[in-house]
Amino acid sequence: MGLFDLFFGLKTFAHGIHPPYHKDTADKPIRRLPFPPQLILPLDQHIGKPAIPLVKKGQEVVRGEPIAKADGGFSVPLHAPATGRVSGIELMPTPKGPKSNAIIIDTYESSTQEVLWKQPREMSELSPAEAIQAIQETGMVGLGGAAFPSHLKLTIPEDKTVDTLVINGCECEPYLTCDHRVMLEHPQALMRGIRYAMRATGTSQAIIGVEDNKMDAVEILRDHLPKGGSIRVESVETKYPQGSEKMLIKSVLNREVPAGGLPADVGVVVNNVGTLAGLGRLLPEGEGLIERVITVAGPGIVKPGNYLVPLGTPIRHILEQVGYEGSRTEFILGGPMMGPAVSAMDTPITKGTSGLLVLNEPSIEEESHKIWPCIRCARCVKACPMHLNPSILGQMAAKRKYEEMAEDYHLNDCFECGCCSYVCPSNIPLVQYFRIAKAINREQAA
Amino acid sequence: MSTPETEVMQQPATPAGPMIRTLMGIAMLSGFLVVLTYQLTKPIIEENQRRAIEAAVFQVIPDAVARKDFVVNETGVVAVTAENPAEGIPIYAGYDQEGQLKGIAAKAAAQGYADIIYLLYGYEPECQCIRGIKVLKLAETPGLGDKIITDANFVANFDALDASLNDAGSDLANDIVTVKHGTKQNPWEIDAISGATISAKAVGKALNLSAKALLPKLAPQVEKLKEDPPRQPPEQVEEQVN
Amino acid sequence: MTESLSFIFLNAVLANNFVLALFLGLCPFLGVSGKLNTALPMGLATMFVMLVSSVSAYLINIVLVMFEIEFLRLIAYIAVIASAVQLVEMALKKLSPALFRSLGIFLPLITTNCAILGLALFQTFKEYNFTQSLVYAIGAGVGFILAIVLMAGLREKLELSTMPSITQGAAVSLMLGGLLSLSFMGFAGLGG
Amino acid sequence: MSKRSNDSITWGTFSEGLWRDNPVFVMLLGMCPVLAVTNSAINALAMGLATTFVLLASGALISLLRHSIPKQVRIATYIVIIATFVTIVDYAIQAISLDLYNALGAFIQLIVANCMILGRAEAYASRNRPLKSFTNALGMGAGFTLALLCLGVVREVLGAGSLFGIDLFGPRFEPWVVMILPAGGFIVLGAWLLLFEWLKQRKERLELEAAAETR
Amino acid sequence: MSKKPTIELRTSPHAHAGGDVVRIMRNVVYAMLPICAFTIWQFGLSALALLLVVTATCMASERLFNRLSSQPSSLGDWSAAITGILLALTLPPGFPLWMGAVAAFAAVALGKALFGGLGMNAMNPALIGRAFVQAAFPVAITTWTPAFFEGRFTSFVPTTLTPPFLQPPVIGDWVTSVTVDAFSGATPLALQKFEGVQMDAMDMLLGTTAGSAGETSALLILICGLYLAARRMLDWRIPVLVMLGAAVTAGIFFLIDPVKYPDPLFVFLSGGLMLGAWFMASDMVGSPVTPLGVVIYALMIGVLTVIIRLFGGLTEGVMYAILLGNAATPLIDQLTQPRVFGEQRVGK
Repeated sequence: MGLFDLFFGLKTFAHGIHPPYHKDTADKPIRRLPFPPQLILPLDQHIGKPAIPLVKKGQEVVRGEPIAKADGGFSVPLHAPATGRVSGIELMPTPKGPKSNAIIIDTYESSTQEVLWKQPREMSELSPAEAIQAIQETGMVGLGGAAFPSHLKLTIPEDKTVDTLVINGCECEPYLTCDHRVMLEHPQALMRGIRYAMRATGTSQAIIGVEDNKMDAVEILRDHLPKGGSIRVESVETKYPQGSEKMLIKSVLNREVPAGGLPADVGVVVNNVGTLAGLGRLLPEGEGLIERVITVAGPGIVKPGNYLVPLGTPIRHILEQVGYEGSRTEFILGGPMMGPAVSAMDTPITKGTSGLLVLNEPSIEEESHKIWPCIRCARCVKACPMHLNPSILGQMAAKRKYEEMAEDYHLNDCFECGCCSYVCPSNIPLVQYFRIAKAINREQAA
Repeated sequence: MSTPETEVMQQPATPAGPMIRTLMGIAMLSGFLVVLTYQLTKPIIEENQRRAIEAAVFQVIPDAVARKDFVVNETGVVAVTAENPAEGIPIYAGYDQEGQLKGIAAKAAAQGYADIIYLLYGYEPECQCIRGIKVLKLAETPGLGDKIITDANFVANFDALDASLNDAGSDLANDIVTVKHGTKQNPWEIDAISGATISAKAVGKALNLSAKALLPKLAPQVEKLKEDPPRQPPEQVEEQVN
Repeated sequence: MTESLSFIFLNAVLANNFVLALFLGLCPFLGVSGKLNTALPMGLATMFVMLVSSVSAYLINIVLVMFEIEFLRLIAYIAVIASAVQLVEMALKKLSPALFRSLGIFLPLITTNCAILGLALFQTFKEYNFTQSLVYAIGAGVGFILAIVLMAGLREKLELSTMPSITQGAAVSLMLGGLLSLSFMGFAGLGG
Repeated sequence: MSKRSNDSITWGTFSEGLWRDNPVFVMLLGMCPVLAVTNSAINALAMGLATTFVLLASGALISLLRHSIPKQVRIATYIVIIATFVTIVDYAIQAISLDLYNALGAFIQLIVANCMILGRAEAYASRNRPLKSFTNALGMGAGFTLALLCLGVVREVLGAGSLFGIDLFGPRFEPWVVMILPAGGFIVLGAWLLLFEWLKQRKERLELEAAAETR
Repeated sequence: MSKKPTIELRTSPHAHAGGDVVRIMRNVVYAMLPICAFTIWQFGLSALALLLVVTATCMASERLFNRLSSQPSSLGDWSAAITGILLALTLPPGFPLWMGAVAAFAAVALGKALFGGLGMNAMNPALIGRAFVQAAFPVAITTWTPAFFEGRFTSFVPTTLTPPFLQPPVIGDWVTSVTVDAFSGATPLALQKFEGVQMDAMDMLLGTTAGSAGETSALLILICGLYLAARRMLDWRIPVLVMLGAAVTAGIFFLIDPVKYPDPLFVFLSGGLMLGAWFMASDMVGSPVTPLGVVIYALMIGVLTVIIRLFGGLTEGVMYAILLGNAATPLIDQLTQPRVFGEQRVGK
């Protein structure tokens, strides 16, 4: 990247890919969709221990009320996204794949759906530890897709010192525009969230990294920056996976997170713009996370746009509202590069769902090619942002040499961004191989 | 030879006495067998080698039927006998039935295409020319490099290849060189083989090197070779061409 | 003909590579070339033994010639080489037990590695002097390492391939040896 | 295994080396002479016979002396014995034909390093009666010679258009020189192994099918 | 909404850059077609027959091995056709057809089928075929025909139609009968090496010299190669670095002794360097995948080529240099694994 940097002054990382971006919904303001008749709220919408339900079947809940509590420090609570009645706690499909326990709420159609449960507080009076506690109470998780509990992310390990808060406004996945819209429409909330996060982590500077295909967002954010220069906005190259933590840190700070390490190892903590904007709005009100912005897009969607939906909304409801077409369709929760495809229309939107993508025939056809043997074209090697060697990893995976893959070829550094599969002319499902390999290695280690 | 240590440990130690006795016995037995074979085969092998050398010598020196071995060194030309081995460049003098010196055979070698080519060539003092070559060892590509043996056109180069000395007698008058096929003009040039240029060039290089080293020393002493020709010409060996 | 040292070296490494052109040392070449991290130490060990036995053979030959007992040459050489290997084995055990464990089974194999004996015999036949013998031994060793390491790389690659079942095993190793041998033919005449 | 059956000499004692445990094709032993001298059938035959002689003589001698050789020095003893017989063969061939000797070069002396011979000495001759060792060595030697011939014949016929020096196809035949080059040795042996592997797998498949049908 | 659509379920990523192996292969064939056309124009019927026979044999052998290993036909990936065309382009135009067929069979059998087909081969199959016949038929493969000889479109070079397993006839008389000026039967490389005669750069650029069927016109090969590089069907770094390695090595020797050694431009334009660099060294299967590995590999080929040309017994070294490069590729790949993101620079 050195030379490129010198000539063009672009902030970026090495390798990566440039898929078509399809950011067609970037100019669609955030709109609220009607409430669905039923909400499905899995108890494990975050990474960590599932929440423990506080409600029973038949119990009435009001919008904003906690319905599940955090199971210890590695968990977050869950709040009722709508006023209604708990109709059961059952196993339901989730975006993660396997079914898991979910609280099902039948919403009251006649309700005004106002947030009735809140505990406003004065944020400036809280100590960092109290702030962390408050953040956990909101049930906030990383809204960029990882769904890692935010209070944990903002807790700095005792042996580390952190100097910079990096705010991830890249949104490098094609189609997705929800973060873009949040930056455009809620800059004040974002700035507030950034200040809370800086206080909680004790960092002195904050950098908002935004891809340079969202210059309007960059300008609006710059207009709202507080005086003093502790927060600044950097535009970075539009490239996938710019939104990956490690890549973004490399781009804006030129620091490399060590293999197997955390951003804190290089003095950085990263948060998504959506997350911090959410905290900025929720914390002073003492509310819980009950709804989020998602991008509904893709060639199969009739009315694409950015919609504010209550958590637990089944995708069936959303699709009924926006309309979809195609005789062969594929529903993807999240972006096309990393988002999982789901088969059940009952699958709900969860805290980590940033988009609903519907692909239909032409785009499906395009990618359903025959798998050829690896011809060692090295495109994957040139694409891998982690500088791995997917070519040899793929060949080893086909021979089930999973342990050697991890030992000799850094399999565990792969974060499944999908660049290798995207560029592979032989259509080898490399990422899928690596997921399996990692899963088997984990299983054997356990 | 290594004996796996574990095995040694498990074995009760054999007393040194029998061990040495066995080894001595075996050594004596093999020594006896080898010496016996050596003694038995030695005369036959020597006879074989003599025939091989003579066959080669007589091939490169036309009309020769007898040979005598010499070496060329600082002191000049020295006859080699079983009693009097001498150091130097070995040469073989060839004589006809009347005991006339017909030519001198010497070895030459140069790097060919695959490995070193070893030659024996016959030099005739009278015409100051090379009258024949025989390839002793060749690892060239069969069908290509071995044309230096089979190609009649190439072999014809050595009917009379000029190797005369300059006036001072210190060097060849003209270097023996291999020239491109079809361009031979002078008697000291070798017409190459099309397609096997490297092997053909190696022959020229070998002859040139050897002749340069040998002939200036040999020429003044040719008369010495004519003294005392072998008394009893050995039996005819033409049939033994290998 | 006196051969230049560079020629002796290059010839032994490339054009007349001990393994690929002279077929010497095939047992370890086929047996120990499956993995790079055993092939290289094996090559290095072989090269070391080659050096030791080349020097010993040179000295022994002087003695043999002195007493005119050349007919005992073979017996003497093989005895010397066997002891040399024994020494290397003992030294290795002392100096690097880890390496010894990975190489232990191969070291006795070096004794019956014809490359070692072949080297000793060839240098005698070619009437090399001491320096030439030494260079020849180094060349042969480097050539052996080159061949076995290239082979190991190729075989590690092949392990990942979907070979037809009948070509797995020794046959394909031999074929690879043939292809390497074909490739090394390009070096014929180099250094002359 | 009973003492009796262990001692008796059967057809298997001989044929083991010829086919089932063929030193070249199955056990991949003694590859160096196998490839180096098989560029003509006559060289292959000579090498095969020379090796067989060493195998027989050393096998018989070691078997005779097997009780009087202490374990600690057995390998050294074997090597000395083998080297002795190799030296004898070396001189014998020189005496028989210098041309043959030159063609085989150092590879006669390299018989010493043929792992097959030492292997047989260690694994068989040192544990069996002389006559039995002798029979087994004869089989091994025959198997070795057969394998050498397999290679030598193919390589000479293709590479020189002749067999045992007799021209087969007339002067216009274009020889495939590669066959008598080192690369050809590797490739022909590889091809033989492939052929045997293919036959073996085919046989297994047919047996499997036959078994399936009878069931 | 009334009709029930099928729901597809696949794993991410759900987007693909497009383009596949077949398209790459097909483009390589397209890129070679002008070279084929040129060689046919230059050497006439014999070159055409050689191209057809070699390519057809390659494809037939591929099919045969498919069938032997009970695999579906792999002719569709065009790789057998590429092997065939490339192989034909590296042979002398008057090469006997039966020997061409042997080369093609050896290429597919030894170079490809043995290892499990496309992508698995260790070395470039076309070059394996070429090396095999170079070793098997050393005379025929160094028998050259003059370019643009008379009557090339109506009659074959006499050697072309040699009956199987027989020696090709000697063509000296035929050559003198069809050429006006004396054809020496030598390629530019041989002329330089053995006679010290350096051919005109323009002739070699345009391809009016003798040589293998497809290697004569450096310019045409360059253009076709650039087409592929522009379409990103080959890694431009390989040919460029091969030529750089060759030019620098040649340049060093030229500076040492300009009389004895040819100048770098000659090294560039003569022999198979251009064809080898653009169409064979750049073969993805046989070249390293790591960025540093590619550099080492390409430079090694360039340097080795010149070394073999200048000091070896052969006139041309590209083929062997590439084969050795291929052979060393697994090693190079292993030794040049890129530094993984976040891996500490020191310590490992």
